[in-house]
Amino acid sequence: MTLLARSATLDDLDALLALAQDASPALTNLPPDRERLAARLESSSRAFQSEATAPEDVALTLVVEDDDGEVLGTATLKPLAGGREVYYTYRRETLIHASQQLDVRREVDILSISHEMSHATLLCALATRRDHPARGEIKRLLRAARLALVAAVPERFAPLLFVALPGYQSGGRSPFWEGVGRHFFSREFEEVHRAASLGSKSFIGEVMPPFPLYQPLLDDAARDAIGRVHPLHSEALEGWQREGFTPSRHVDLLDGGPLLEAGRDHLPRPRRCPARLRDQPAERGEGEMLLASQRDGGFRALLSTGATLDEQGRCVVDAGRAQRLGVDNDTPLLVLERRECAC
Amino acid sequence: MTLLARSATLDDLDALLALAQDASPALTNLPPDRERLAARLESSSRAFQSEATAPEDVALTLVVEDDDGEVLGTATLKPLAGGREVYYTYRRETLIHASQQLDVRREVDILSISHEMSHATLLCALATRRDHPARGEIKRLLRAARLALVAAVPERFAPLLFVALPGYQSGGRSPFWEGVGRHFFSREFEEVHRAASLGSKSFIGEVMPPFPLYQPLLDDAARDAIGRVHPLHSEALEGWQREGFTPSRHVDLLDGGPLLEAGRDHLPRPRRCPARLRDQPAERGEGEMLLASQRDGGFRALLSTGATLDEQGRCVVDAGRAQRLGVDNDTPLLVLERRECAC
Amino acid sequence: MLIRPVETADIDALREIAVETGPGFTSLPDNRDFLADKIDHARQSLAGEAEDALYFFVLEDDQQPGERAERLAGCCAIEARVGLDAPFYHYRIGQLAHSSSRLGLHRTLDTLFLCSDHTGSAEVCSLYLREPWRGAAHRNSRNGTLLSRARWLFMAAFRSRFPERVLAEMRGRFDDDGKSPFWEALGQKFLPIEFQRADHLTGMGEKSFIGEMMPRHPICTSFLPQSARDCIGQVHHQTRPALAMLNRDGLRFEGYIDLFDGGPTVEAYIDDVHSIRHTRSARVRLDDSVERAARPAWLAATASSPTAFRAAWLGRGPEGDDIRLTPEEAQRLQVAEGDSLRLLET
Amino acid sequence: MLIRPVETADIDALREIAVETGPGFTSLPDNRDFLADKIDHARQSLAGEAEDALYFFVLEDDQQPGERAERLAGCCAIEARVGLDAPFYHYRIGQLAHSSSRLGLHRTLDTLFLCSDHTGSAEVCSLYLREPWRGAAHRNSRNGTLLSRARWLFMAAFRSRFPERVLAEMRGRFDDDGKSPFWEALGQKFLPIEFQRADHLTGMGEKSFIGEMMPRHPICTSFLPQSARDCIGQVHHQTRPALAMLNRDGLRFEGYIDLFDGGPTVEAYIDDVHSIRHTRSARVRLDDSVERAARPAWLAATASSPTAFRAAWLGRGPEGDDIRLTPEEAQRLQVAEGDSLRLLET
Repeated sequence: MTLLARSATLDDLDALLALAQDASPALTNLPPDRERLAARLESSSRAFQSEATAPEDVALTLVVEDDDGEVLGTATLKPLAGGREVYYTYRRETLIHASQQLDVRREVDILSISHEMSHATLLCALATRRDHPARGEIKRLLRAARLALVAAVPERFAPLLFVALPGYQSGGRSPFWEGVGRHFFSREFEEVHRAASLGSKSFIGEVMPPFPLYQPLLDDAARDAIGRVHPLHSEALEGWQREGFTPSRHVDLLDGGPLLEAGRDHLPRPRRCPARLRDQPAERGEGEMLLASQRDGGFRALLSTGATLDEQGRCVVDAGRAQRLGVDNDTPLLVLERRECAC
Repeated sequence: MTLLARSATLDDLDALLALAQDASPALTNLPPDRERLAARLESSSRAFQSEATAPEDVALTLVVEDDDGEVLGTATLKPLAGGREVYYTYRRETLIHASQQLDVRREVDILSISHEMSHATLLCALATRRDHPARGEIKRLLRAARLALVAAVPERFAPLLFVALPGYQSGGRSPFWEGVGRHFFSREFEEVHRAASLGSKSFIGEVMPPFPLYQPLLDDAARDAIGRVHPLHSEALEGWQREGFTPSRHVDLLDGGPLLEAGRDHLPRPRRCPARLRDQPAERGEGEMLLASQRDGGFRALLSTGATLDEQGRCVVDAGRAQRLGVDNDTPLLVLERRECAC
Repeated sequence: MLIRPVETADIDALREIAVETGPGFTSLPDNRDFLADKIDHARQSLAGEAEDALYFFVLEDDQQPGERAERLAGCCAIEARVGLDAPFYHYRIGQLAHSSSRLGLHRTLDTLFLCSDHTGSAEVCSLYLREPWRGAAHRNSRNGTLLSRARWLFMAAFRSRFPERVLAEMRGRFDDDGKSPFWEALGQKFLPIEFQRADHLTGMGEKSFIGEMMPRHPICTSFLPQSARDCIGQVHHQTRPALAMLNRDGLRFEGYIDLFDGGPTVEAYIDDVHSIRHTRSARVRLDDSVERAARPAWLAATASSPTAFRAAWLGRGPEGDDIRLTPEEAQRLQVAEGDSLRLLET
Repeated sequence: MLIRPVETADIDALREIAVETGPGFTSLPDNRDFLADKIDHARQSLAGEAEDALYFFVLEDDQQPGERAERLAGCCAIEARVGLDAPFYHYRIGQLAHSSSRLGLHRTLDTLFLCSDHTGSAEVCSLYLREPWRGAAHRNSRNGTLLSRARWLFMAAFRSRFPERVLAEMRGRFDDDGKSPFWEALGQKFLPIEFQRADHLTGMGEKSFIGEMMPRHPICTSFLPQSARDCIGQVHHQTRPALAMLNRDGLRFEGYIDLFDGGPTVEAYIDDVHSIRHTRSARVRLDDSVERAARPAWLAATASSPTAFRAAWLGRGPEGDDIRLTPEEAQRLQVAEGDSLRLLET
């Protein structure tokens, strides 16, 4: 079976809605709301077809399908995380309290409410069919395909990319929320989460105090949860780290989950070379490659261990994969050699 | 004349004091105080001789001398800008004020007091003989030599390097100070500057409010001075930019001058190769190189346009320069090809 | 002249007042629905004891013939507890220490803090006297004093309906061109709207834009231009008599100012308000032989029930525990022989 | 029993008091040089009108024979204007709005702000009554009341030496182990020293560490554990009688608490303090026939000059403008026939 990531279209609406309804914990950026998802798919398709040369406030959505065209997963890129709104985070900072009189110097950790990430590109809304045996592979492809899209049209994304992973939970509760957000919102986590996922987030600026929080004043459970990932997402954390993402100073405002970041311009650069089809399925080679094609306002990508470059610099690809990518002999392909990042 | 940058010793005390007294505006990190300078030279010499493998709270001082050994300039590296203290700056941030009710979104620029730079490496205290015809060359060498030292022993410096340039002044006054600092200190700029240059800066934490300043509430002159360099230092600004430094979010707390930063690990890496002496002075070649030697706990560096690498990978250097660098045939040299940075 | 609770039928008269007062009178916008709701709310407040009760009174010229709208001379109100529905914002002027033994420096800087400290306090507000009942010709009727102090009698009579503290917001200083230097230096830098609109929205209780758009970090006043600093805690010249009257009642400026024009809030513990501390009760004795004094010196108010609240001037004070009323006075206040009245010499 | 200004010769007695009071009594550290300076400063304050004047009084048992140290029964003081030399810090409890129409959320959160709002206010402080003069046996001598209220008589007599407002800082709540839950939850997290040392340094006026080490950003109280929140504005059980007496004089808790133990500051406008409002003057008439009443009900104080300030109980009040004194009483107060006294019934 060959998994293919491709730009989503309105035809994927039912599948997307099913994925959204299936996600647990619910995803801020994938609300199970038919109308909102339909709007997202429409604007995404339009954006794929446009020739924008700067980050726009339009989410770009990919789906992954199997050989039969069945949609197994989805993920999205928001070129500007904040869009017209604000993307709030807590930024971990250290204050230095020093006293000549007492001859001491202490570092005091704080959490500062921050808008900085509003202008960065957010990779979000990753969901897969829960029961699918290839879930890990689907996610890996979605991670790689989004980075390939960024590498293909870097000018459409911000110099900084980030991903926000769900924060630590224990017994179904977020200790960070219990120790921080609840004080300000006096609402259940889910309710605020839902409000934050539907439209304007300006209410956060109204409700949260503008002052930083002193970490020494948080309860132990909340403090321990700062920047700690949800147990079910530790694999995703490792996956992103293998792609070269590193923990940032920022954590999620509501659940304290980590934000991982990477410089757009530090991503491996793709090679552009024409495809050369061959009939036989490829042998399983050494290095894995990501192959992507951009045609007719669509984006397609798949992982291949069999692809090689021939002496003319063409990318040798078997007919099956070529068909999935919608490429023929001499159609240009984007080729990214995959490597574990040593960062 | 060949200018040589070298690690300073206690013998340079008189020269250093003269440079400090001559500096205008006075340099925060080069107080014209004999005892303090003597202490700095002693600890700097010791540090050059030590084999530290991590950034230490000891300033490393270089001087530049001419063919006659006369000291014409100096500059310093503080591996940890804050040391035991705090290095305060204002950090430029943008708040987003958005209202659903009014359907508007405004970006509000603020200045936040920050300690972040305390852990970075500060390149500072650059001074030259005011009347010397080769002032520009001296400064260029001091910039290059400090970066060569960092490149030679990167583990002794922080991952982030920065330099703080004097802030804009007009008619001998700093409009940023007049519009900001004066409110909090109710003292003259020079007095506070002097206090800040002599020992503990913890008083700043006591006097400055912990809240950010709203830029829209500053007077025009103060706002215009944010991140703007002193007219006499625009050449230094360009010089650092050519070395790959870029303006950071931070500005000086007192005069609003810009902080330029560069990643230690993005500096050009030096090549290590043995010296090969030749008698004739070199022809003036194409590319400029910085040659440096580390011997007996000393560091020496000079700029050369004549040096080349031979087929054995040795650096060909004329006898005069070799002597200045204290190297013989086969003594290891650090060689850095100089290039204009395109960053 | 008679103070009584507003009635549903007062709506048109109230709207005329709203038109007269103009946009500067925040709490009485020229909006019929809003005013109708306000009257409803006031009627319900009298009946029940809603936490966010609004007690809204009108001054009626009962000597004047004609339409109700022609007899309504003014209005005044009490909000029982502000800030329960929508945030109630002020800037509070606090002192921050700026001190360093190293610099031999020790001083404090005045700093504005956005706060909601008065949440839950009572507010006396919405006082307006229409032009035909003002001026030298009406000096002896003391209509302004009646409007202002009748509220204290109401609060004294129904003390349990009010919290510990009361405040009044005073209109800030404006320059000769009708501009507020405080607004120009502060609010205008952050709000994409005109002063009048900001003021209007606030009056309508739509304040969420404040928390979203106004600076939420403290601001040192020394960063404001002198013209704006000169407005801090200062009142509009037309507001000086009202401020003086409140000061005489013991309300003081405690460092809270309006976000938009910098005008002062004056405040007191309700039990300390002079007009409340000095009210006393007396029993009505009807006596049509008593003379009316030239100058009204005693305020009288009914204390039986909030809905039946009436207040008016009397030309005389109590004798012992009794207060003698002419039948005409008794009728105005709707009291009978033996009823209890609250009295304040003023 | 007699209140008089402290004298240089009181130094040893004062040191004994400092030892007795222990480290908890911030303003009287056991440090001879500090106490000697304090006495000097107090003597100079009486003479001049220093801005940062300290008026320090002792209670002398003039019936008691023996050494001065054995006759000194207690002390009390007034600082004319706090915060002029070194910053005077408090946490102020303010309300911050947390409001969102989107969430249908509207509430306020109590928040602690580090401030120096009381800079320039007067402070009554350093009240201590030694053990041998306390308890049931001394109930009738009302020594505690004498120490507390004599200060108001001084302030009433020399009103121009004081500013608009006065405050008193009350010791906070401690648990059975002598620990302050407020300190444990807050101060201890930021200061690398023990409560006692922090308290001691503050008493010595060495407060720069507060601005350097304590959190300078506001803190929502809901982040503190319940045990610490329960201390906010609450007094040590031994301090309750002192608080009650200040409350009776009209001093109120207005939301300012101690940085370290969370104890309340109570405060008032000086002219509103009951004991000041109700003092009156009378002329001394010597009369050795008057009887001493069983219970002292009138406080008397000299009003001629600060250096000659004396206060003591009298068993009787004035008659008209006169107050009759026995020669013994007159001698205690060092007044003669025709001199003026300030009197307070209490």
